[in-house]
Amino acid sequence: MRDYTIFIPEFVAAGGAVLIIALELIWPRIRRDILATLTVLVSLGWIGASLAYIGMGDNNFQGLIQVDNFTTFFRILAGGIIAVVAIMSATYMRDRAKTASEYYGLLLVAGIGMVYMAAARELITAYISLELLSFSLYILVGYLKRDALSSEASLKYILLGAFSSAFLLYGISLIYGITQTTYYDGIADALLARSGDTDAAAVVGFMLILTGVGFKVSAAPFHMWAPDAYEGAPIPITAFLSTLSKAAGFALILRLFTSAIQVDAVEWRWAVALLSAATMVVGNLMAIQQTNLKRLVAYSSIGQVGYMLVVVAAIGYGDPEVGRDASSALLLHIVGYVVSTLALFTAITAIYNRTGDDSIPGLRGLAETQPFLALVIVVSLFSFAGLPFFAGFATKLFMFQSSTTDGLLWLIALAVVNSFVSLYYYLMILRQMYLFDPPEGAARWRLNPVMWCMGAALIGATIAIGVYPGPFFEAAAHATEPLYQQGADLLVQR
Amino acid sequence: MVPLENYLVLSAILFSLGVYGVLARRNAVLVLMSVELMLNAVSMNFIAFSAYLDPSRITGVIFAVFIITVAAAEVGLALAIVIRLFRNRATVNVDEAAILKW
Amino acid sequence: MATEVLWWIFAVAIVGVSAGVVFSRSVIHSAIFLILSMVGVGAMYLLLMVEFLAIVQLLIYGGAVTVLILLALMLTRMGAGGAAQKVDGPQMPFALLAGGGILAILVGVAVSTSWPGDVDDQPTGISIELISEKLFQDFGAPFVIASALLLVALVGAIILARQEDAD
Amino acid sequence: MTITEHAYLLAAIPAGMFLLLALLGRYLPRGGDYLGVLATGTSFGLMIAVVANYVQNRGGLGGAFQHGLEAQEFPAWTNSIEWSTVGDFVLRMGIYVDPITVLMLGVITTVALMVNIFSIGYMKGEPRYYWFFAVLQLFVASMLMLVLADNLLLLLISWELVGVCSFLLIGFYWEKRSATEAAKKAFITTRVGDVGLFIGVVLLGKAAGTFNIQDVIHAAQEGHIGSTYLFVSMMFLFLGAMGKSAQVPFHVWLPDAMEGPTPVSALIHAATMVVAGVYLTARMLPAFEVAGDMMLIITLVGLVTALLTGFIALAQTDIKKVLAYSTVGQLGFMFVALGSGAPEAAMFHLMTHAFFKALLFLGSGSVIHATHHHQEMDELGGLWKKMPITATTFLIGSLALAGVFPLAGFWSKDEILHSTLDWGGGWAFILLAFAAVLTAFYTTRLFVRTFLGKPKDQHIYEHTHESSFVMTGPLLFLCLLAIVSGFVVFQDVGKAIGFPGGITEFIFVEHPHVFHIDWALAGTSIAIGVIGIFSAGWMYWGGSTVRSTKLAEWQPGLYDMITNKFYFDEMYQYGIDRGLLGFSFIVSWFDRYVVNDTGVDGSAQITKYSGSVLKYAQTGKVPNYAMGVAIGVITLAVVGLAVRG
Amino acid sequence: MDYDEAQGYVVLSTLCMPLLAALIILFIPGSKKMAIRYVSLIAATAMLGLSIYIFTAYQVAGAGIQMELQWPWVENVGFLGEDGITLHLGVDGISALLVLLNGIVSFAATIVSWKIDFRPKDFFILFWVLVGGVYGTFFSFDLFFWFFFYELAVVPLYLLIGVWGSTRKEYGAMKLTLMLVGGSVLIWIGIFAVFHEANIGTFSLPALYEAAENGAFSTNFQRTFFPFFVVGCGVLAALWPFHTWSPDGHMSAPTAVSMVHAGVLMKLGAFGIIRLGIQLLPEGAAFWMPGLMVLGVIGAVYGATAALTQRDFKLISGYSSVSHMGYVIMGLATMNDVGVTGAVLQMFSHGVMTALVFLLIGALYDQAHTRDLKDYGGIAKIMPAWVVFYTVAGLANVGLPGLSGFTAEFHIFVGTFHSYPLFGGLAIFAAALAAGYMLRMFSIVFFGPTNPRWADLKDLRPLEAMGAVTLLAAIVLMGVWWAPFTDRVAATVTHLPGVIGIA
Repeated sequence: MRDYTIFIPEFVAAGGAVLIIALELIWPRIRRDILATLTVLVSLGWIGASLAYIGMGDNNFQGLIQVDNFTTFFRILAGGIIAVVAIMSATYMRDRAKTASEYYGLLLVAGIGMVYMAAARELITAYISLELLSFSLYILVGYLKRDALSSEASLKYILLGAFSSAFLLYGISLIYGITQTTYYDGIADALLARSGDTDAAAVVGFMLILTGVGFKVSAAPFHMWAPDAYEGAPIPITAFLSTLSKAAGFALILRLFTSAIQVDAVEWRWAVALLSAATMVVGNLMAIQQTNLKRLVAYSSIGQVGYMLVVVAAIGYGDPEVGRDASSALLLHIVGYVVSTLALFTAITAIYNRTGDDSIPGLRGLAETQPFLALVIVVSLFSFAGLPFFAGFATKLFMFQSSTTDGLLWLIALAVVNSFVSLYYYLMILRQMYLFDPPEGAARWRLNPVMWCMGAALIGATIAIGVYPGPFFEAAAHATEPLYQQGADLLVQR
Repeated sequence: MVPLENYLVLSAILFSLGVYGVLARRNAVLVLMSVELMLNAVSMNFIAFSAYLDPSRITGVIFAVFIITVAAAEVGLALAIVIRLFRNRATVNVDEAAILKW
Repeated sequence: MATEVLWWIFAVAIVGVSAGVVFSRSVIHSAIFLILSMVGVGAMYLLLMVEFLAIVQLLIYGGAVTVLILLALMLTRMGAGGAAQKVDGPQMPFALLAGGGILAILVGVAVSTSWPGDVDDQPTGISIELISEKLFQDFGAPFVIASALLLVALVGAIILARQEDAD
Repeated sequence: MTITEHAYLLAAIPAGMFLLLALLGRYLPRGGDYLGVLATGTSFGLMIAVVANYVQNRGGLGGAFQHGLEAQEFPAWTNSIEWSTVGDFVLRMGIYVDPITVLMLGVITTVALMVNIFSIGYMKGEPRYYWFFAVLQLFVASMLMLVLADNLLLLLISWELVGVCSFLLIGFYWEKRSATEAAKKAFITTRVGDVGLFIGVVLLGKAAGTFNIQDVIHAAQEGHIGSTYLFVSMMFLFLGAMGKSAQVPFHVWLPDAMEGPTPVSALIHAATMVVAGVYLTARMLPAFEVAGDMMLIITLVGLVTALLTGFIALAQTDIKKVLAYSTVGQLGFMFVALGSGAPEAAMFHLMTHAFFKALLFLGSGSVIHATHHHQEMDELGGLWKKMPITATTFLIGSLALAGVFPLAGFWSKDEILHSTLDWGGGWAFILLAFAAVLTAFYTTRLFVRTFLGKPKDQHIYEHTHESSFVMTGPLLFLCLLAIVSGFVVFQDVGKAIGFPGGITEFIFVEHPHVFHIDWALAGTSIAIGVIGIFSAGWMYWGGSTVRSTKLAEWQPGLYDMITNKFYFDEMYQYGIDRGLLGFSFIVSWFDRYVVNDTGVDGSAQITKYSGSVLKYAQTGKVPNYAMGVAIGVITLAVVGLAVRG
Repeated sequence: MDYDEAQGYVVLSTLCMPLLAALIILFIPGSKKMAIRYVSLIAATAMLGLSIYIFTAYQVAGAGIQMELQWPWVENVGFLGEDGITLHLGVDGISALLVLLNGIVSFAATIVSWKIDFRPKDFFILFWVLVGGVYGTFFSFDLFFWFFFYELAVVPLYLLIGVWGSTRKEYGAMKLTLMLVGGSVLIWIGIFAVFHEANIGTFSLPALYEAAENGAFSTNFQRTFFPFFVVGCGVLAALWPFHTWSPDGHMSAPTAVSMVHAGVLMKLGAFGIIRLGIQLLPEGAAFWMPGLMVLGVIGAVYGATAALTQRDFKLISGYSSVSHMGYVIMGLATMNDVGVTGAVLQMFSHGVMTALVFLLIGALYDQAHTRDLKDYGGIAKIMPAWVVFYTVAGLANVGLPGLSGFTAEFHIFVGTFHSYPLFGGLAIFAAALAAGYMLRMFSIVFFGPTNPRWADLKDLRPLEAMGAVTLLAAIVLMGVWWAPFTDRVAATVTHLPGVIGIA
């Protein structure tokens, strides 16, 4: 059944992207702010269009693409992230790039890539969507053409991205060899029926797939591109990378790991747990050493990936109920993490626009010169660290709690210890802002009202999730429902 | 008759050579070429699987088509970035493109 | 029988030229070896009786991609000083180990697994009609996304490689 | 309802006065000293009422007093309320009045009143005048509460409170470093004993299931408490008594406590607080008796103290220090009596000692006041002419202390000597008698060198004058008591003042001891006094120290020991400096460098360090990163295949 | 709305008061310093009143949780079942006393913070968040909110110490925060384990207690996870050897923070040991308590010993806190009603007296800018009132009867001697040593010749005196008439699982 109506939101987005690019071609002197505003409008339209699909039944496109609550969740997330990043970028890109239309267009395209990663129920579609997202990101990371760092970051990203894609594809080919299909459901059926002779191919296939998706979400030891890419990228793109790209990776993982290869969890779950442990340890230990804010956030987000992978491991270790609960908690956590990260980057962008300095010592005395931004940074960092009042506390607690299974308690403990280590470097940032006086001659400055409002809204959301997580959690639970409805039969068989 | 394993082994060799190339070579373009080699190996894998095991649905062949497409696009984009880097830094040596570290 | 002999000839050749790609001292030689490798793989596709893919391989890889690579090599050619640089990085020995490790794993997997459905132990010819049907009917959606992907790559290549006043 | 049931009022009134004076004293004219006198005076009056009430009721028991009454027939008033409850652990607070209490009330209120009056003169013009009186009231209140307490907990509370008052008053002249140090020393030394007491109280309370003193004693007597357990807990209890009563080896604080104003020395460090240990031991004596060898220990402690401090007192040159050591020695006498199972003798001596020692202290205070704070015997001498009243009363006090017939000290000391004979036979008697000789000796030395002979410092001598009546009045009153209070030992005297049987029968319950003079013993006592007095007189008459110097040359080692107080202070100082403070430094060092720097900071450093090592993997080079991916893939795959088998 | 529910709203408003104050101050411009102070003062006074009300209104006869208020928060979603997370407020006898403590100490701390002139807005916001966290922990009967507030109380400390502190403040603040959060990490792990093991999909503590009673937690489980709670909470309670944040943290912290921190926050740790350790995992408690007793004794003696040779006021108080919290640990470890009651009393007692000590140290330091004992001498002449207060606080510290310290230590030692006589005997050395370090300080600082350098020092100012009097009143009240305190505490303590009665 080819029901093209389920793509309407992406038509909106893609159309918007084309429109934005075309506008600048037609009218090269158009104000960049208008492009940003347009992007925001398009993403809002995208969200609006997506809302119509909430709770709609079976919206399957040829078994390839499934538009359900899960997809809708990521549509809304994508739209939201893009809107915020676009606002963030307005001033930043105006000052630094000659043309901006492609930039905004690519943001939208990347969002589309993410949505289809979440929606795909077939490996080719998932792979192509993943590459769509990746390509957009490669370009966006290197968008500051005359900035050597930007180009270097982009090069590293694309070379390593392609390298890891090859591994992913090889893994997929092995799985294909065993199952002769690329549909998730088909893979699941075939894996369920497979004989023991195919174990070697299955195991190596899973590991290679894990490598590929691990690279996308920057799990150690596949994480090494991330800090460099984050540091070299334009600041809003760093925000974009650490939110949308990670969320997309987990969208793909959730879809794939809860259905297609869930049945063979015993083969890969230990590896996920191992990756999770390595990732959180590496991310947090390395973050301690950083002096550049973006780089620090990169490592900290690697640490966060480690925590999120706990859920994936739990999907492997627990029964379907644990998997469902953990997945919904993961979605909730992603929301909290995204909101906090965006808040942090709103502040960093605003500061960078003002001072041109993205090092941690550059924040010196921020509490004096721009207390609001200091507050925004504190809120987001504390949210990362999982301190109460802020999203991270509730979401992390829910995430770990729902992932607690007998076999994984050690990992949970490690995760909690790691989030404690992370507090150290967050406090180092706080120290610069609050404990030190601003550098000589630094005066109090006013913040662009748009940025102010956005910062306020984001920390408002962070606090709302932290204090009253109920509705968000419910939404997340609704979003994960379809994952387990479809896989239910399989799970029973397993 | 040529058994399936032959193709798979050949593909594995190609893939490994590609891996070696990525790890060993310093020229960004050569690294890219090594990646192409790896993707080629994967395509061959898919097609071999498709031809031997799945001739009716041929999903592997389709996948190979997409891989070739993506690979081509990737090369184009990557080369643009290499050229970009060359303009900025006058080097295509990946070991020298290491300002971002630690 | 003839197929087998052909196969072995091609196989050895492909391995040889591919090794040339990664071991050659000269960048240009590597590029030429790459073309040869692509062509060899295309020939393999013929042996697998997937003619369409063989053609695609030749056209896209053998033609477009390598030309692009050669172009890039020329654009980024070093001055006289650059040529003296070593081609391999310092971790070359480890790269050999890693490549060998991966080879061992993949070969082991390929050999040790008994692939399900491998009944008659020979490839079945795949017609171009079937491919087009599958590609445009069953996998239309990824096809559309792939087109978007190409567009993105195009746009990206243009904006990144475009000469600007400051360059 | 009788006044005795409300005897807590005795304590409550001074306590209230303390609050008043402490808060408002500085705004009152003359610092409210009259209020202090008023409060203690009221307590004194109430004491009279309590005694009267007690005597009346006791008289009412059978109309005429008979010897050999059973214990329970001696009236004792109790009055208590429930204080707190934790589960089944109920605490009651209340008072218990029996003869010992009555005696203690009498001693405390009398001396306190005298000291209060005396202080008006003595402390005149001192800074913080009101504060002195305030703390004095608090002390009186706590001390009265201590003797009234019907349970060990309240006793412990009061016990510590008197300690604090002592601390505050010793350190009254806190501008002087020595006073501060002395206060600290007093508090900490007694605190060590107090901790013992605390343990003892808790242990006894645990074993008896109650803190009520009578119940505890009962439990001990009935054998409800295991013998070792009882011995240990009574030992701890006795530690507290030793600390408070400055028995060897806790005696070091009392001489130093003389840094406090002299009225304080008279009240706290002679008459009342320091006898708390004696009181406690007497109060708990039935339990001590059944607690293994406790009685022997008590005797030995008393004997050692009496002898040791007797020797030390020989060589002291500070008037007050001589008196202080004498006090310690006399307390030793009392403990010997207690150890000999004669609490009535101990309490009797406690009473007479309180009067004549308070007299002596106040007398010395009068001297010190008159000479503007000169209290070294080497600077005084020949004061008799200048201050006759002080000298006369001091002489009588000295004679009483030396045990001269028929002054108070004679009777009580005689009783103690008697009790040792009854109990342990010869050795304790001989040693104690020797200590008594020493007492007579140093007392005489003190008097001779201070009041007789020629003035050693003419300047001081000339500025000396007799004290005012507010100071001499209490001297005279106490002098009177020092003369007559010994007579209460006679049954007839007792009958005349309301308690037939004399003090010895009044005091104790279980083994009423009928007083009759043993003339042989009395003769010995008299001889002891005479020997001591005359040998001292021979040595020091006319202010000469020639003979004593010769003595010192003859036995320099012994002389050194004595002048250096047997090196107790030095030993303690060494122990504290090298032992305790050394240990403290070690602990501090350990805390800083091992627990904190190594344990806490160290783990942080390790974390940071591992980060700094790890970060060099992030070389910035694509091939290295790719190598990371490759290694990851290989590891995962190999492990995966291996796990799978 | 019945009576108990109405009471519940009292509890709720007590909890909201500090958070509301923080919110109001957030919207007052930083330049309006007086407004900020007055808002704080009003809030503090109201909290004091409410706390006293809660303490007095607690019905001794009722024993259990009173003044309950229960609002569903998140339920029937994900892993959370019925009553998954509820805002379940209430007090029991233990928390009633600690709430009172918090009211008193935060009131005193607020009025001594009056003089803070450097960014008072930020200070008070953080301060009220801290106080709110403390209240929340005491009130919460839901594990989620318990932990929420627990962390909330710990976190503002970093900035409070780091910005407004003194002497190596960055180091002290960082160490303190990390150690405390490190402790809460263990609690967190314990919470995961307990929730998972109980498997009833709720964070509600009463429900979990019931589950524990019904044997939801196996003996092995209890023995494994009890240490997580105890060490986790123990860090905050300065459990040896996790105490080193205490001396350094106190040395660096500003007056008000030292007061609240030493006064109330440390109690949170001990409170946690009761709430999570003893109540949730009684078998684990029974198994581990002897070990805890050893640590408590070591802490008590060790702290007192280390305090003996310190030269900094605050270090002395820091180490003495270690010693006193050692008593608390001992009291808890006795597992008999008197001992545990004593421990709770000691929490209160140590709270008020340490708060008073820190208040006084702050009052001196603000003028003199040195805390080295050797710099002082004869202060009694210049600051008599200060010395009187300090002396009383110090004597309470020593355990002088008539002051709160004695009441608490008495109960603790009765309990300890009942269950572990030998340890009681060892630990009591700390009491003797306490006299040593306190009097040493008295004699060096207060007495002796007056250093003319300090001739201009002012005595306590009226506000400080007011705070000091409030605390002093609590010290004396508890020391003299402790029945109101023991009644409430004992009513709850005797019903704790595993706590035996002393007959």
